[in-house]
Amino acid sequence: MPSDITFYLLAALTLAGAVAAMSLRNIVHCVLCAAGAFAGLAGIYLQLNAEFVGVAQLLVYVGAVAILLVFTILLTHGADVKLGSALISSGWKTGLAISALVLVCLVVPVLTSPGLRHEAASGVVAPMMQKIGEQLMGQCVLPLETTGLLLTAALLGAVVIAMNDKTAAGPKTGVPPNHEAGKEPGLR
Amino acid sequence: MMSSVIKLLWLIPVLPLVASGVGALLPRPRRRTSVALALGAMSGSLLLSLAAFAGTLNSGRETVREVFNFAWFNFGSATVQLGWVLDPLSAIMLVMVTLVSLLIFIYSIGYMKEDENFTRFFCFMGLFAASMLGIVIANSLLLLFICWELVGLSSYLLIGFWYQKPSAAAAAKKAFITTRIGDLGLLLGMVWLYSRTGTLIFYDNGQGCLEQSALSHLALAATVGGMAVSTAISLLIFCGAVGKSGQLPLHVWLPDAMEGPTPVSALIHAATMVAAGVFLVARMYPLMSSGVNPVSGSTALQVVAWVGAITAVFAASIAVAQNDIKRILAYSTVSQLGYMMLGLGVGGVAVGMFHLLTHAVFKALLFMGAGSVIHGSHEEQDIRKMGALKKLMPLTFATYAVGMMALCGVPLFFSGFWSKDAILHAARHWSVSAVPFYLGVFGAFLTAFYMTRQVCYVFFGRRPAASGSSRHPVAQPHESPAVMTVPLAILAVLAVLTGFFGTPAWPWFEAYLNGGHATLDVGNIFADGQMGVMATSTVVITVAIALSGWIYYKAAAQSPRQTDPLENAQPFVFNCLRRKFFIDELYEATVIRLNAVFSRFSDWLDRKLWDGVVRAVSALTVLLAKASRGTDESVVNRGFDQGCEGLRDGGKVAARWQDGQAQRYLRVIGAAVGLLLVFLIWGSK
Amino acid sequence: MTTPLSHYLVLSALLFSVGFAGAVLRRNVILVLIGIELMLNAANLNFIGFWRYGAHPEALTGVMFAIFSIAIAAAEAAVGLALVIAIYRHRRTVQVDQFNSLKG
Amino acid sequence: MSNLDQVFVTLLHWVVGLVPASLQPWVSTLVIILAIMTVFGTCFALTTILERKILGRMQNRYGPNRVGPCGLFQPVADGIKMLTKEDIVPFSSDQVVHFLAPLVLTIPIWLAFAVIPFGRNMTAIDLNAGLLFFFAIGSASELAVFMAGWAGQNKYSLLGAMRAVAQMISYEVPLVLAAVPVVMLAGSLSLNDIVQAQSGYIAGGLPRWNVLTPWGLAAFIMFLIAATAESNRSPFDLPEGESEIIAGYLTEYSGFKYALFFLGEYMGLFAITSLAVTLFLGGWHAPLPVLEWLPSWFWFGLKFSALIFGFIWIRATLPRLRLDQMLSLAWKFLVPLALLNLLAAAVWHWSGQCRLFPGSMAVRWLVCAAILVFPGIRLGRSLNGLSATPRQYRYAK
Repeated sequence: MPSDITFYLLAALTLAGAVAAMSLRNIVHCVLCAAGAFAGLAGIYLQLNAEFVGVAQLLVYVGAVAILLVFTILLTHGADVKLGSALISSGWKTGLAISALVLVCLVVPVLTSPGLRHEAASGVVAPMMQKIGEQLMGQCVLPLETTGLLLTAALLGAVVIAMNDKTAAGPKTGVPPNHEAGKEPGLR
Repeated sequence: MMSSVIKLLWLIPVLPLVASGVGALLPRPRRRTSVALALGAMSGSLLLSLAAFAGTLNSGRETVREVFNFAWFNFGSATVQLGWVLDPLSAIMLVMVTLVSLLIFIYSIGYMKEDENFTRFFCFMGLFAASMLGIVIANSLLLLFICWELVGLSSYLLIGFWYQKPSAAAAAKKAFITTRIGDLGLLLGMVWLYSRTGTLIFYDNGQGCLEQSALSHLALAATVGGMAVSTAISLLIFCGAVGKSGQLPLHVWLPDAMEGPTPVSALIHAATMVAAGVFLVARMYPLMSSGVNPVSGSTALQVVAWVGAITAVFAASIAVAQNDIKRILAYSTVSQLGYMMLGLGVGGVAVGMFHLLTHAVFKALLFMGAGSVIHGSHEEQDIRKMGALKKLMPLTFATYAVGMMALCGVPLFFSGFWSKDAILHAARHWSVSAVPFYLGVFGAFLTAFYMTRQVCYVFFGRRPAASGSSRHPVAQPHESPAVMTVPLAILAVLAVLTGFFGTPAWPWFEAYLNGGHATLDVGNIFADGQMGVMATSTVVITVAIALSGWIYYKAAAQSPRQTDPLENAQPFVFNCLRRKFFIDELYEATVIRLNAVFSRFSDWLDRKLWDGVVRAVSALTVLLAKASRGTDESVVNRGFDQGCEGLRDGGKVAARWQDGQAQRYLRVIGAAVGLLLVFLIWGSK
Repeated sequence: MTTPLSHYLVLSALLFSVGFAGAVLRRNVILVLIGIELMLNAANLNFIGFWRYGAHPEALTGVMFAIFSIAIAAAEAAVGLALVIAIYRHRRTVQVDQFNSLKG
Repeated sequence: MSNLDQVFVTLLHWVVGLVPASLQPWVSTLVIILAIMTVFGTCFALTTILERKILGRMQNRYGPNRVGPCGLFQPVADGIKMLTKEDIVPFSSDQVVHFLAPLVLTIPIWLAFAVIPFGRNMTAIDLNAGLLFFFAIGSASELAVFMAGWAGQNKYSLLGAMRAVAQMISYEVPLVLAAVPVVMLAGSLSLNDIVQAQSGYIAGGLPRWNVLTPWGLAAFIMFLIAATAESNRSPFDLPEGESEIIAGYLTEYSGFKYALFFLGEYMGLFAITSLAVTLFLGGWHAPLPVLEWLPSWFWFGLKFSALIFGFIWIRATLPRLRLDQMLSLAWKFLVPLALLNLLAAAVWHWSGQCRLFPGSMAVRWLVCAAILVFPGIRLGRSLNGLSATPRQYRYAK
């Protein structure tokens, strides 16, 4: 019984966060609501006994992505959005209609399809972490390695793209070239 | 020795040719060099001719003939050959032409002294002599034809020597064109002959066209009209002779040719060129005489005879009514040529050629005499204005008298008598008909008549009072200088001597020509009717001289010359004769007008028809061009532009969807996914 | 009675459509990225849902898939945001509408 | 002895027993929560006063001794002061975020305590991914710090927040990497298992604590450095940097919210220290077999307070680091060394199996130590190189 309540609670939290993230005017609030939604989702994963995924979700989304979003907002002055500028892009009616269409396409089959099993699986596999570790190193070792490679590439790429080119800025900023400020993005 | 001469034979025509060529390059003032050149060349040729003549003389064998042929050029399989021949006929002609030319050259030095175109005169005379000699030695009808044309050209140049005078220019043109008409016949004959026999060489050891094999072949072949091919060809060739020698239909140019200077008339229109026609007939005699019945001579020879007889009488009658001293001599030449043709026609080559030789000598003499008379009386040519020159120009009168008597055929001493007698004799015995004989006799009568008239008017009687012409103050006529009178004297002597070669008593000339041996036999004179013929001619001539002398001696005596007594007697006939039977007007009316009409018609044709056609074609092309531009403009360009326009609009429409709005793309994807799902889930049920 | 799978699926559909609507409608590019993240999470939720209620929970495929998708989503977010910063530096704007230089 | 050790556990069961079955799970969690909060709450209070007293003593002065005997009631005074002070919220600030910031900071920290084994069977929730849970919760605090800095809408607080976030992110990596060898050797992410792995004694004398292994010692040192940075203390307290940017992201807070931040900070410290204890100092195991009779939680508490004293000691001695020094230390010294440590741990683990010759244990120790020491010196010297370059000052435009 408690699980139902927690599920509804978490679901409500997540949905509220998501809707808020998409509709608030102040972008920082949006990001925070999004972080809330991600946390809610992590909770749902935990509730579904997928601890590792839940914790990973927490660690990745709430910890890293949210911070990244916030940094981007600060870097791009997105925060001080001019008042009066349209919140939603023009022609939002069609957009809403399409998303409604998508919603209907997803929900209706779920509700009507008979084949869904409604009862939870029997006892959860005990040593979940152990199993995941074996899977990672066993069957999915290739994806693991490629993901590692991908993450490194993404990291370097992001840094290169986002780095304001010192050369263009010229020596006047006085920052010694070899004194790379690490992750601390140049504030401007 | 004989063969060596034949090799040098070609030098005879070439020497004067070279002289005239070099003379042509000389500037006008170099008079002496041109004369020297001309005389030197002529004397060289004379010497060579004498050598050649000597060569032919002492052979004594049967008719001797030296031939030298060479291939001029070849085209395809056929080759064109030229060559020259040395036989009695050409030898005697060579001597005659070179001798007479030399004498006339000397005479013209004096006569042309005042003329400023002196060098040009001698250049043309050299050209003429060369081409005449070329005709004589030619062994090929082609070479003969080439020289024939050159002779025509030089006659044109010499007649039109004083081209400032329009009448001289007109006369030159008239001479050239008329002879050209005759040459057309000659050309056709030549071509026909070549096509038939395949060669134009006369004597080519058997192969020549005048040799028996070709002649027999020609005689047998018949033309369309049934006439033998040989006859047709010879008639065509005779046309050339008619043109050149001024026979009846084509004689009109000869009297007008008197416009040229007198030495020219003497050389060309008396002795040589006009004789070329007769020589041609003589050269082609084997062809001409290869008729069906050898007795009466072939039809061609009959034609020659008749034409000759008629021309003789016709020309003689006109000469009676002429007042210009040179025109009288011109018409006498025409009639004497008629006699030669008659001689050839009835008597054969020897008779004709003998008269040709004698005539050349005394006619040259007469012309040069007339020349010195004109020279003396300061360019006065009308005999009615002359008179009493007997005492003023005694030498000229003497030589002129000898010439007159030779021409009239005064018996015994004068060459004319013997040569004319031979012709009349031959005519007398002509089997075909006796008419030519009577025509001949009547011609002789007329000849004697007009010559006496001329002499009376010119030398006897009294000079008309003070007829001084405007330019010169009245100057007494004076004797010509020695350079002119010496040739006169020489010719006078020759006029007498040449007669004795062909007398019946000692027919050397005929023997020489026919290759036989002449024996002196006075008895011949009385043989087969010779005596009769001689007697009739003597009577006729004496009657004519007496009559003419009687009439005109009185007429000449009256100082203001009245009209011609004959005119008083028969005004219509006399006028008709004086107007030359209106032949010129006849030609004018017929041929020339026809020509004018034809030219006008062709002009109209060209202007209207062809020009029209050309203009039509150009208009058509312009139209075509316009049409193609029109279609190109409208159909192609506009059509193409339309197509591009459509394409660009389509592109614009498509571009509108590609506006870089990421969210629009996302919507599209969403919609597509939705529809896809809908289709997959419910569509497939 | 544990909550039926359909609830989870409905929740994920809702999440997905909200994310999609956000991505489609909002003008600020950062919010578009957040929308995309939401959509990804909705997909993960489905994975885990089906793994949990699937026939073979021991197969762990759902979980593995979710793990890797989270990792990649993180990389994607990083690069996306770097791009946004770069674009901002050149265009001084984060409005998605203005990023239309690749217009056709 | 076991009952002393399990005194709290039995207490818990007794309380839970009072409640009807249906509510029992709820009640047990509530009791545990209450227990943790009270224990660490008092610990917070004590630490504030102790820290100030020890700092004073180290700086050759007494420290607060007015309130209560030797100043023991100073925390109460502070607490009252905090509560009574007016809670000023700047006008232009972002009300919601301003209010939420302290909450978002402290709540995850309390959650972190759920997985730590205080004693034998004294773990709130025994997640088998406990360590990972702990780190996930730790990472949430950065967001809170940012919210705090952002809410004030003033340049200084934002600057401070940025520095804090950068520092925490930079040091999270070495923190996790330092913990990885422990997990590798223990074979499990669950903290109980890790503690279990450190039980037992070598030759009856030395306990099998990770800290006594070469890689363990290095990892422990790195963990401590990262931990101080993670909790914004002493050498790494750039965010508050009193002298430069007033109170960093805390400038806009006063009254109770400031107290909460303060609480959150100390709770972060306690959580990290307790994790260090469980990972490296053998959790609640006694150092010697002889001392086994003392209760497990006693040992945990002893080690815990020892570490706290260490932190305070460090705070008293080391000067503040510059921003670039701090970051380069993280990225150019700690991270490479941590990665190397992985290698050393692998060698240690592999060489553990082969007992070729008697002295193998000592040789093994030396080899692993060598792997770490020489590169460490090399990296350290390179760090010095950095500071050797003349510092170029960037003047405000």
